[in-house]
Amino acid sequence: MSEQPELVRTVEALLFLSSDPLSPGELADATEAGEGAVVAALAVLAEEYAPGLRGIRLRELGGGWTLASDPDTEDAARRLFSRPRASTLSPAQAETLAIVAYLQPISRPEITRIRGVSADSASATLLDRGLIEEAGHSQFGAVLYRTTPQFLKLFGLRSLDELPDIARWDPTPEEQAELRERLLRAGEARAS
Amino acid sequence: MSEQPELVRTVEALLFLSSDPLSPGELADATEAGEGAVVAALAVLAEEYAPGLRGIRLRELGGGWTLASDPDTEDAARRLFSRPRASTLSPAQAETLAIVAYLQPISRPEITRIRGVSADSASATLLDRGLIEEAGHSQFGAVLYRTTPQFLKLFGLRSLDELPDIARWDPTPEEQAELRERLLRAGEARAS
Amino acid sequence: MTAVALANLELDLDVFSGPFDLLLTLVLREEVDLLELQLAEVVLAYLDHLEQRGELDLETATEFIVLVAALLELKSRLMLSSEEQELLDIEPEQAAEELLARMLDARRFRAAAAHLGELLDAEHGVRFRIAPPPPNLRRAIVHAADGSHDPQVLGEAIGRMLLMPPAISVRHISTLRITVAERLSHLRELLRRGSFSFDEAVRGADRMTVAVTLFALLELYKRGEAEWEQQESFGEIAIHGRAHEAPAEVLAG
Repeated sequence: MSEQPELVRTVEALLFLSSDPLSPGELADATEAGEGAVVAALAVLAEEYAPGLRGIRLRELGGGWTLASDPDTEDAARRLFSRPRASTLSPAQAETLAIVAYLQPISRPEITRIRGVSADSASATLLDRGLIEEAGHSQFGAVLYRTTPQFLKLFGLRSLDELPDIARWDPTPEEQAELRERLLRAGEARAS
Repeated sequence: MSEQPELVRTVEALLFLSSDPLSPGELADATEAGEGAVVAALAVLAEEYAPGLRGIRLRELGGGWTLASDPDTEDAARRLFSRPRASTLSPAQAETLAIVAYLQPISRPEITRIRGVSADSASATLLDRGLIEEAGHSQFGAVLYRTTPQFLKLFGLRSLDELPDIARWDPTPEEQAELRERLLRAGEARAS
Repeated sequence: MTAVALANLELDLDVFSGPFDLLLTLVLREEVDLLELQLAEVVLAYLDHLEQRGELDLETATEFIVLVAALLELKSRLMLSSEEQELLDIEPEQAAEELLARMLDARRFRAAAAHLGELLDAEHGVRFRIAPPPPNLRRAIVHAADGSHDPQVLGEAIGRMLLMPPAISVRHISTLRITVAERLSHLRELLRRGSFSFDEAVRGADRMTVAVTLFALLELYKRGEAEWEQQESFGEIAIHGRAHEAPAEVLAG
């Protein structure tokens, strides 16, 4: 393809970056060009991005212009978005979620004690993603967390009873104490 | 412009929709095409989006392919979007990031030892900006850090292999040998 | 081994006068004896320098701290006699290697940091599209994600957190033969006779005894039994009893 004039290239970049439609007036302000020149640039782009030519189209929507994917590509897009994402949980998130899943309801200070580092950002993300939720307050006033029905769905579990038996990963299975107590002890040993 | 084959159009649409770089494998899964065909389609697009032709470029970054704006259009983009693209790094952040990039996975105490001063606030900022992330725990229980795909993307790197050999910044072997000898002589003079 | 950012730090010390980076070079060339150099003076000069400039340059401060810490460590090792070095298993070669490694590391990663800064600058003006998926695709995302997470990761995470960190080995620390109680009664004995200097209290003693005595002195200070003063760094430490009360007799038992 041939080289485009600078204004056409700039308008193209702005349309690409913006998730909302842009009016010729907004484009003129941003490019510091006249509105007539912007309309001419949009005409060049409309031809480039005419339906059927490429995977992206230029569309006029509610008085503004926007780039959008061609509807023909929707099946592939659906497969792309529905693929199980490789790195869904960070180690901090996995640890925080595991603590909530096995010990619920559990307060944030306790999670922090077990992890040895603050769990604030991890628990905020998990709340955000609907994997955990608040479950009242402890006797000391700290917010308690539990997992959500959404958590069970995403992990393919019918109920919490189906959580994997941790014996397989237990480094010292001979220990008799309760899981909560053992996790707290190990966490405090790590933090000290 | 002429009509592109369907696979090229679909790949273009997926690149447009995805906010993360996509690998040929991911594109092949989504398009249900062979990886070879996807690589060929990417080559066609790379030519279309070659630097200087349009306002958008195709870049290979962080293990995949992604569309990005041409830097020439930055002035207009800054006028349109009030948020600046990305702030620069403070010297402490840049140093901490460099240590993580070269020695990953590495724990915070190790970073502190190398820098000679605490890296707590710098690493918190880098975590916050998504440039580094937690990567499990060391055998002593300290949190380990590694760089993220976002780091590669923002620093224009295809992979960590593109970072130059750290030895590049060492003094010449002669300088080093001379320095070592001086230090040794000083030590021996004291010990005798 | 020049420290470019610190080149402006001018020093006027007993054994040396000139810029800091020159001092560093001279120390490494043995033209200035590290044992005669009072590092406290260097730190004070740096603080003056900071005050004059009225701003804290983090990069320079970091560099300064790394270098002074390295010098301090080397100097403290130089101050040990050779048999005591054996005790601590530190060879002069090792000290020199460590200082060299520390300096090379600091230099390497500062250069690498500068390189990353250049990479980031080169990407200036490159923006990526950040847009939510179109509405017709959003439903697909949530729907297909069911069962996409493996519950095994939760078990693994718990296993990781159950791991007790290994106990810290203390085998390399030699057994204390001197006890704090012994040194406490020694100091109290001296206090009963009046004021004395720390040097007097540890005359002829070995290094471990000196350390334990200092610890005992801190204990006396904490209990309000003694006070001490030091006019200048490395000067004599004068120790006095607390005039207004005399608990020493009571607590000594």
